[in-house]
Amino acid sequence: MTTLTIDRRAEWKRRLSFSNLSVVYILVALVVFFGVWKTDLFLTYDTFSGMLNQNAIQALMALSLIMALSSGVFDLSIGYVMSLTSMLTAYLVSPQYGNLLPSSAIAIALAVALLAGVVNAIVVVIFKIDSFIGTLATGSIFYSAAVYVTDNVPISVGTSTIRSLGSWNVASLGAPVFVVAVVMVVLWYLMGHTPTGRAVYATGLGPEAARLAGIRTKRIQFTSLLVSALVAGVAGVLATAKFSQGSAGVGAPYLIQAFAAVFLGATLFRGSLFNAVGTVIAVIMLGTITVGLALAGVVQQWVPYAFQGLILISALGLGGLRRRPKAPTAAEVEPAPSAEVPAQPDGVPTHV
Amino acid sequence: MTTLTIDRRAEWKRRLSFSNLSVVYILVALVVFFGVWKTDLFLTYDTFSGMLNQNAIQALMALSLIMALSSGVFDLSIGYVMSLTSMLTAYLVSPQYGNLLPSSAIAIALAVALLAGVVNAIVVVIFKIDSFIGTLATGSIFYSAAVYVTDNVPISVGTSTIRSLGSWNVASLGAPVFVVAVVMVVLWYLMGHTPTGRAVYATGLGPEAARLAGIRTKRIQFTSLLVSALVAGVAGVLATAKFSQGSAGVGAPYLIQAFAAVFLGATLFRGSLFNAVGTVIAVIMLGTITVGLALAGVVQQWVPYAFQGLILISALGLGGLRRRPKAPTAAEVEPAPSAEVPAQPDGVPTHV
Amino acid sequence: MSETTTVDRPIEQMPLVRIENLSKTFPGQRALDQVDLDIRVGEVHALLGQNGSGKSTLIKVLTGFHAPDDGVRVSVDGAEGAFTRTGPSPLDGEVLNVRAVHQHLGLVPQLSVVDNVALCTGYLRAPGGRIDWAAQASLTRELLARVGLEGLDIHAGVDVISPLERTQVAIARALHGWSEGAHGLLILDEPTAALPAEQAEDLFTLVRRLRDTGVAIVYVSHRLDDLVSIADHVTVLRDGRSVATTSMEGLTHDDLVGLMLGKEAAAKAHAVVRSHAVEDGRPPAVVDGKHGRTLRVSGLVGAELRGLDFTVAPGEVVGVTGIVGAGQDELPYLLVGARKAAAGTVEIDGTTYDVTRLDPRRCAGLGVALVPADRANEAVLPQTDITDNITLPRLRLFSKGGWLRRSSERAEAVRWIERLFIQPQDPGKLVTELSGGNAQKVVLARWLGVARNALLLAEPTAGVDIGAKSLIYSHLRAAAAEGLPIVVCSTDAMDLEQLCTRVLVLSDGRLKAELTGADINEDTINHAVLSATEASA
Amino acid sequence: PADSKGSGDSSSTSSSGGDALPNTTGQKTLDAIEANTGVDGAKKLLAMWTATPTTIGITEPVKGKIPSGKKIAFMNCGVEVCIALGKAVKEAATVLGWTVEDVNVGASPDEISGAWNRVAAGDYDGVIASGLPSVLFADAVDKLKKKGVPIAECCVADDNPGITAIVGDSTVPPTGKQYAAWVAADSDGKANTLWVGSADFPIIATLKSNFDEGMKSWCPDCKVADIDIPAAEIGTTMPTKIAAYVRSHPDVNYIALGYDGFATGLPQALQDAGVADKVKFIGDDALPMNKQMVMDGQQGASIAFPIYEEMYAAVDALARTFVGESVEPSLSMMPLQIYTKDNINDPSKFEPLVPDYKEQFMKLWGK
Ligand SMILES: Nc1ncnc2c1ncn2[C@@H]1O[C@H](COP(=O)(O)OP(=O)(O)OP(=O)(O)O)[C@@H](O)[C@H]1O
Ligand SMILES: Nc1ncnc2c1ncn2[C@@H]1O[C@H](COP(=O)(O)OP(=O)(O)OP(=O)(O)O)[C@@H](O)[C@H]1O
Ligand SMILES: O[C@@H]1[C@@H](O)[C@H](O)OC[C@H]1O
Ligand SMILES: [Mg+2]
Ligand SMILES: [Mg+2]
Repeated sequence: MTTLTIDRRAEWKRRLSFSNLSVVYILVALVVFFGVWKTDLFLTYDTFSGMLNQNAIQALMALSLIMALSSGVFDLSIGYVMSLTSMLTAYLVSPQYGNLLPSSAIAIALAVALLAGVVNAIVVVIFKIDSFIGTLATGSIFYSAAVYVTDNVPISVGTSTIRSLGSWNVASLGAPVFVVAVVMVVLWYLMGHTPTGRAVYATGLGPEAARLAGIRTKRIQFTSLLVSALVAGVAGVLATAKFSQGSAGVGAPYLIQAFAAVFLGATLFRGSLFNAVGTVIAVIMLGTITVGLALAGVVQQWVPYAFQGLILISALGLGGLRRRPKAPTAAEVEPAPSAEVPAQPDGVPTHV
Repeated sequence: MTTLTIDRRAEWKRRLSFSNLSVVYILVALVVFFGVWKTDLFLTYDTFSGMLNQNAIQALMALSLIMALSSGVFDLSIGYVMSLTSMLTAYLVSPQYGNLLPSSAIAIALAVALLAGVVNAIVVVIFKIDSFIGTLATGSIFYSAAVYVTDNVPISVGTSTIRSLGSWNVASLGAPVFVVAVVMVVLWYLMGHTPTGRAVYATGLGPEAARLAGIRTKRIQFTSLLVSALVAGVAGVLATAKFSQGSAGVGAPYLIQAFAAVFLGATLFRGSLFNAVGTVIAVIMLGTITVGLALAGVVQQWVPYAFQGLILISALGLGGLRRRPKAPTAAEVEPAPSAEVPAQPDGVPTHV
Repeated sequence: MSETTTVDRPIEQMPLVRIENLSKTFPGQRALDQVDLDIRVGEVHALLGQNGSGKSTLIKVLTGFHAPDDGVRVSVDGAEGAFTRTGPSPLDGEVLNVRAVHQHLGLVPQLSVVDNVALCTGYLRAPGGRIDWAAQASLTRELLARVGLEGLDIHAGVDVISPLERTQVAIARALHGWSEGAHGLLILDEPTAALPAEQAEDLFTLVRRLRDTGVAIVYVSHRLDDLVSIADHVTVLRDGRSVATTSMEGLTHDDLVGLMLGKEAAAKAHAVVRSHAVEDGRPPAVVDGKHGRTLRVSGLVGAELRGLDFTVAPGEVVGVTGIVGAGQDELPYLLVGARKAAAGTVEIDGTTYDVTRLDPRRCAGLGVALVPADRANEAVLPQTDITDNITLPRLRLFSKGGWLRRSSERAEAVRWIERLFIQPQDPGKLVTELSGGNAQKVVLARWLGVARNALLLAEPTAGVDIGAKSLIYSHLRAAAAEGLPIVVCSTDAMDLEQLCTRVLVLSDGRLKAELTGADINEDTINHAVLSATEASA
Repeated sequence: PADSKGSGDSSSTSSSGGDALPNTTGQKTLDAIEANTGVDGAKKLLAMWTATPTTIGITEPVKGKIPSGKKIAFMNCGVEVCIALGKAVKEAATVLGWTVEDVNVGASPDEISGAWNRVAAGDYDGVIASGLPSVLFADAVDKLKKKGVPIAECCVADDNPGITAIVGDSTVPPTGKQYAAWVAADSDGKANTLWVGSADFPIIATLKSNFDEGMKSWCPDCKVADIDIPAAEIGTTMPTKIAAYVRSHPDVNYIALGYDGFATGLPQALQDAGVADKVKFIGDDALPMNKQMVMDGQQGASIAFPIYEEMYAAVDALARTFVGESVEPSLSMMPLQIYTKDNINDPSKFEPLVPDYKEQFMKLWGK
């Protein structure tokens, strides 16, 4: 019993340690900092709900990456998948063009997002093109498609009832916040508490070992790329609903922050594994910097960038993620015909 | 003797094979394609020199990545290093601000670029923060610094004599083209034909094996990050000379194409190793798409993106780069604190 | 395995798994060539063959990792099946349970022990499909206890546990789910490569017990004595062909060598291996006393070592052994500064150095070479060829005026390929496409080229076949004969017996015994390790 | 219908009771700006600018016979505004029997200079461009000048002598005043305005200084603060920052956006921050998005961009060059209008401000 208590205590100490929770501690520090600096402004429900609303789409974009990165593939095309579905949704609901019901438009847009995922999966998993460059290439194609719709002119949703989805809210929290919550919980459950999730991690961390253990790594990477495209597609639909317009440029700006948040989130909880809850916390932490500084009246343009850079480095340096969960290529899973065994025979040493 | 001849023939066959030279063949195909389509416009010295001039800075940015990627680190900050040196150079030569001689301004700007490289190296090699996210963070800081100079207002070089560097040319080829040629040759020699280059590749391919083989992997990664920042800094200086102004936004647009070109270039010649000549050819190939379509009068905005995406996929799918030279993290080089060895400057050098 | 066809033989004699005409072609190489294999219930079926003969490839086909060439016929329990898919084993299913310990263990680094076990055994679910982590944890502990591993932090990543623990985890997870009378196939590919003798014995006991409950077992090892003690049948592979299948009844160690290498080659290997194992006939300490290159270590303290002093005279081969973690595994790394020593000095070629200030680079410059234990991660450079791997620490020697001269590098590689019989004899062959034994020879070549004043080896023959072993031994002896001090840190008693003039036995980081002369034989060494360990426990 | 609505409304907003000023261009407009001071003055001006303008600004006909068959390059930056400009150029060119080729200028400085250099090497008779400072392609401008190819630009401040005409330049100062008139009038002289600029659009600085002048005249007690935000943050953190600024400065009740594109995501950000009801915003260029926002009540007002009139003016400038006349008339002030809820016709696209602009130009061109 005593040892059990001690174990528990040690376990809690580890769980609550700075290196396990650096981002959370930094978030708390930021909240305290801005809270003390601008108490009335900062410590309000408005700030809280505004923060969630403002960062929901960014969070969704970050969440879209979790499965793919965990399974060992980069998906750099998500920004353009978002643009494409945003354009498409607007096009389809706009009285001027498609004039469809929002539900049909959304269904079609998400089907196209899935199709984009299939293209990615074919390029990366079937053609075995390195995911980093491969999804850069497909992204270019998706962007092209988004531009094609109306030659890069943004499309207003006009009077479409999709607007009501954009303005719908509960306790000032809009639809995207709830979508993020759902996606986060699903990913948390799937990745952390189901065999499928564990197989995804195994695929990314040790593709050959995973395959030796009977995991269908190709199928997992294939599916992961569908998921990233689908979630990015949902982000595109929500962006169109929220902003009442679709545009080809809407997605790209989310990409870098999405990667920053996912990697930052991986420092949390699960020892350098990409995870949903950590990712959302990271998005909120990064969002807090922007909002906090702005509320505090800091208008110098350079400040938020410097702040964000320094906070990222502190969180990563003091926190856990020194080693990036490596995202090797699909090719390492199913090597190119010329060398059927991966270059790196095995992560695990054979002998002492 | 007979076997030797046969071997040579096989060797040449391998060397000239599509999978070894896909990008070159595609480049040739593009030139023929556009050459036939728009003979008078396309097959001219003007097109040729214009192509080189227009892609020189892009090529430089791509070349800046070669050593870092080969040694196993991402440098995502190069775009912002370029912005920073561009702003600084303009600030320093501008009669309105620094009013320095171009030579002094360039020296200072490049020193700052090196300093940026040192910051990257400290974050990645000393703090052991994953390079992907670490250089995203430092990039944010460098951008902040670029914005800081004049609060994001572009700076004209005014009457500074740096303009003459910008307009200097030989046979219509501007200074950046010659700089690219020099950097390419240096990198070709260094990476392909010296012990140092071999040590850089070894560091990227098998960091622990390289370390045990007496290669100073940390120092190599450190130096590689200095080189990437320095070359990006040169690009910034040249951009300011060429455009007679510095701006904080100048660097970012080059980043993605730089990565695309380096990865594409790795399909050429050296069995999936990043290399200088392949990279420059890849930049030219990508540039040919833009210029060719423009000369052919294709104005639909979506076309070049679709074209580029498809060509990238073909080049990669048909060519060699299925397996990306993996870019592990600095942490993988120096696995555990217990195995740490202080840098030993006084060792008897066996190599490098 | 949908259709059942009746076979004209009585069920009892029918093999559990029958494979016919199995071939596997890699681009440019046929790794398996029309192999036939019968695996019967209740037997341990050994696969024997040199490095690169196709053993692991055969296993990877059986477990679904590789798809075989067309033309193979397979039947399970008399029912015809097909190798139609890769992924989970094509044999695995309702009829048959297939579990394997793969040659490189097949663990996923960074994932926890719990996960690594569950990936193989399947996860236990709580209602609702959620993983029952608590049950999974107790199952894991239970399985680990069966292989004698208790008190391990099962939530730790397998990349931070010791190599021995990793092997135990890999074995433990393969032992799950074999109930009495279970129809199953257990495949073990060099499971004892990282196991000390004692642990290996325990494993044999477990394997025998499983065999007796009706599990069919396929067993691969280069430790021929293991096979003698555990196998019932043996299939010998040579260059991807099965050249013999026979009962183990009455076969000796030497018979196995003969089967494996062919008569002529066996005789040669035998001669080399046994050349100096004459009762008292240890090789002289100094053959060529030209240089007084004594290696003198004093006060060496590391993470495990707690103070060690020893001297290796020129031409002497000193073995250092103990159980895993006793200190012999970190010793060579400390000496070249690859891991940080807390204190200690080493005298190299007459000069004394502070060990805490050494690093691998400096040591290479001083002519002190370390052949590391973990070939895949510490030695071999992926995506590069044999030449690159051999010349890596000495590139300066092959450059002139700043240019690396590929031709002289190649010449050097060819020299070593010929000296060590590296196969294939192509200096441009990618090193990751070599079999384990040949890769090890490449690594040895790299470091023999560096070692002017001392050669340190960690587990130099792990996973290396007997033929290659004999070659490695003879080269090490030749190096010693030229006056090189050599330290062999190994848990393989055969290495020590064959190579060493003196063996230091460590326990708990301290020197516990020193064996010399006739005491240097496998039995005495194993015994000394055991008693030293027990004494300090 | 919009026209009648607009003019009808303007008289009623005009609380000063004076006669409604006609929405004209040129010196008359400048005089009106000069003459009307104080809040009442602002209201008069607002009434004037919400009415439909009637003249294109250019009055002097082209004397010579404009040659047909000219080949013009339009440097298309690819964003919404540029695409609309391109359409207007084509429409105008068709009237004169010219052809227009779109040239993609791209985004990075190298792409831009590459595109210009290709045009300089091509066989174009004239070039029309928008919004790009010529420092990026000074060499191409030199080449074009040497070849005698005229260049007409809009929407940019540039002093390169190689550029033949910068149309609409004289329209920028009164445009800055339009902001001030609306803010002063709409707030009844009680505005506390946040000006949102971005150094990435140099023209905004001119708008700002004229806004300041206007505020001094029409609302001397009103407060003005400003922030600058990089253009790269449009649609991402820019709206968040603006909303946070408004929250942290509770007195702010007006926002003036240096460019209407900054409104991307702004209504939602203001909503999210709980300040949507206490602040109104105005911007310049009236992108379809903004017109929709104005109609939806999310944006207070939007200053129209006379895209058609300005591109016709650019063509006009080239025409005058071809017949050897001065381009001075083409540089006249363009028509001005402020869109509010009541005078927007079709929010889905850019529209001409002057209903019979085409006829007016055709008359100048002798067509
Ligand atoms: N993926 C692959 N691609 C190409 N060649 C391969 C591949 N895997 C194995 N080989 C080759 O097939 C042959 C058989 O290799 P295998 O690993 O089966 O040998 P092994 O008998 O297990 O050897 P060892 O005793 O060293 O483990 C070797 O020549 C090896 O180089
Ligand atoms: N990947 C894992 N491998 C092994 N054990 C695990 C793993 N994840 C969780 N556990 C164990 O299962 C128990 C529950 O852990 P878990 O993290 O799921 O807690 P939780 O309350 O569900 O928290 P969370 O909100 O993160 O899911 C703990 O004892 C933990 O050690
Ligand atoms: O009138 C135009 C104005 O609306 C736009 O914003 O800038 C250019 C001007 O010519
Ligand atoms: Mg948990
Ligand atoms: Mg094997």
